[in-house]
Amino acid sequence: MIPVLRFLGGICIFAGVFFSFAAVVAILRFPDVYTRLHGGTKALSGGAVLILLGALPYAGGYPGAIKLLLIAVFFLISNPMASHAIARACHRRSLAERALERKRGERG
Amino acid sequence: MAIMSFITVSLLFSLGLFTVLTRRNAFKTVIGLTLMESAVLLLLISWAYIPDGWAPILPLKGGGVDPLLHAFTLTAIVIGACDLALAFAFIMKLNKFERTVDVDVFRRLKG
Amino acid sequence: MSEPLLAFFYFFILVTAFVAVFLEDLLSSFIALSVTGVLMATVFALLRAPDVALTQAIINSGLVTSLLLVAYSQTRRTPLPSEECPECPFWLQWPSAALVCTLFAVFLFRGLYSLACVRELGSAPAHFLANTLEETGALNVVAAILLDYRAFDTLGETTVIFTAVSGISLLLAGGRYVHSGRGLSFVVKRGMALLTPFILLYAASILFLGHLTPGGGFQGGSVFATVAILICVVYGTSFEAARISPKTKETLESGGALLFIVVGLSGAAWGTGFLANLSGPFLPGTPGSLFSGGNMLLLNLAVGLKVGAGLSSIFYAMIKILELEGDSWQS
Amino acid sequence: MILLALWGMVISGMLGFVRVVIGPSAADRLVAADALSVIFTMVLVLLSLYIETPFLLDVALAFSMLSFADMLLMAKYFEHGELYK
Repeated sequence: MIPVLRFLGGICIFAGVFFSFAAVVAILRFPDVYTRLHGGTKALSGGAVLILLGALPYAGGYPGAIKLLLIAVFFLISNPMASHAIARACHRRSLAERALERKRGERG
Repeated sequence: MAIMSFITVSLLFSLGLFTVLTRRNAFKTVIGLTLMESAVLLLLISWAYIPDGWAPILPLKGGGVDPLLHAFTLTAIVIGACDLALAFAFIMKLNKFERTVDVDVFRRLKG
Repeated sequence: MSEPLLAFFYFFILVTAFVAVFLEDLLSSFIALSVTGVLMATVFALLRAPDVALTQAIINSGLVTSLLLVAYSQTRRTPLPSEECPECPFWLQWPSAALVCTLFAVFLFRGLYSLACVRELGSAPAHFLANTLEETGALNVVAAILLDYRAFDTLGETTVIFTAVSGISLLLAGGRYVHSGRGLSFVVKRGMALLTPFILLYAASILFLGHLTPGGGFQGGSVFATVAILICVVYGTSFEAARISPKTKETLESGGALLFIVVGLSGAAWGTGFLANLSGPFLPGTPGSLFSGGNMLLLNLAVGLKVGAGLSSIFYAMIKILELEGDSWQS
Repeated sequence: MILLALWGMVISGMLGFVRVVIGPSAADRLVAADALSVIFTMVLVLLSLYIETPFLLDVALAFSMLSFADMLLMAKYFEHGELYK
């Protein structure tokens, strides 16, 4: 049972690493902020949760496994919140800067 | 391994020193101080490491690393954070009078 | 122990430090600096120092960033004039500094190289590793050193924190608080309401299990301070001032100091000395349970109260407006 | 095997840091920092499996919480230009 679980866990971990790598490539290659945010956060959340689930058989006993599950649940709640806050901040900031530019253009 | 740590520590410390000497922005000076502090912490921890040692939490599964230096480093980190806060308070207070963060302008402190 | 991994981490630390120094945009150098701190924490973890790694990760990513951002947003930065200094020729500026720093690095490495030898434990660390369980009843040797063998040092350290808090309050006295309830968006507010109890519970577990696992008073107190800062940022200052008033923070901080002193004096009253643990009035308990390690639980609580209240009142002193006019869109 | 995954995550971190360096605007750097915080939490988790020290999961949990706090602070600064409102 344990070797099978470890094999499945290894597959999960490598899938997670692949997703994280894809997310980083998206951050590097996509053209503007919002697409980068889109590529980065979703793939990275999925990859992180996959890695945490795959690490369960390797954790060595249930205290470690519970901590891993806690990290996974925390990620599932907090990561979308953080990316929402960042996206909103980028949007508001660009709106404010555009308004400032327009005011400057009217003045001079 | 020890040689690698020593090279990193000396490079990191002199990079912090270079920042403190040449940058005119006060925040950059604080960044340089932080880098120098990190170099010292890295030196202590890499000096505490013993090959094939385990983390100093009982029960040990073998030989342990040096716990005394870990305690010193812990104290140093907390005091470093207080230092940093005090430095920021000084920058904010000076900025209230001079309206800039240029260290070259803060000449009035000269006695 | 994987040497190539450690070498790569060292290289990465140097790269991030270089970027933090030489990037023009300050916000980006703050991000690079926090990456440097995280990498330091990872290297500490790789070098088998989980306590130090926990402290570095907490202090670096919670407190230093918030203090940096507050100080950065509270300062007015008129652009620096880059005129040539007449009495200071070009070669006396960064080339000579680079020369001095290179020489310094070479000599520092030479001095450290002469230290390199086969490391063995000294007598005092070997004694700590062998006898901590009998002499203190704690499992975490670092916490035992901080709170039992060298508890007087910890008292001095809390005094340093107290001095920093009073110095900052003195320096930034006379400002005006802005009471505002704007905060962040609705999603973040509701999500924080879901997450805050868990973060607080985890901080309490770091604090109270400090003698069994990595953690302790400093780390738990720093997480408490970060939660207070986060509440202030997410819900606005008026909410934070209503829930956790500065008066409460003062009381908590003084209460922590008082608890430390009382625990110390109880050992003196027993007749064995200031801050005596198992030789004093405290019981060892069963090793591995919550109530073990004598007075360590009480001392962790005292240090945690002191650090948490102290660091959050530092933040509260720094968010005061020092000058009334001025726009906030400078960057 | 864990070591291989660890190398993969560390190299992802290095590539993500490239965006912090070259990012044309501060918003790009913020996005890259958000990604880097997740990646380094994963590095800590895999490291704790690799050196068989379960206490390091504590470090990973604390770091995931505090990097989330970090991101909220930076987003607030970026949105309003200050932290105190």
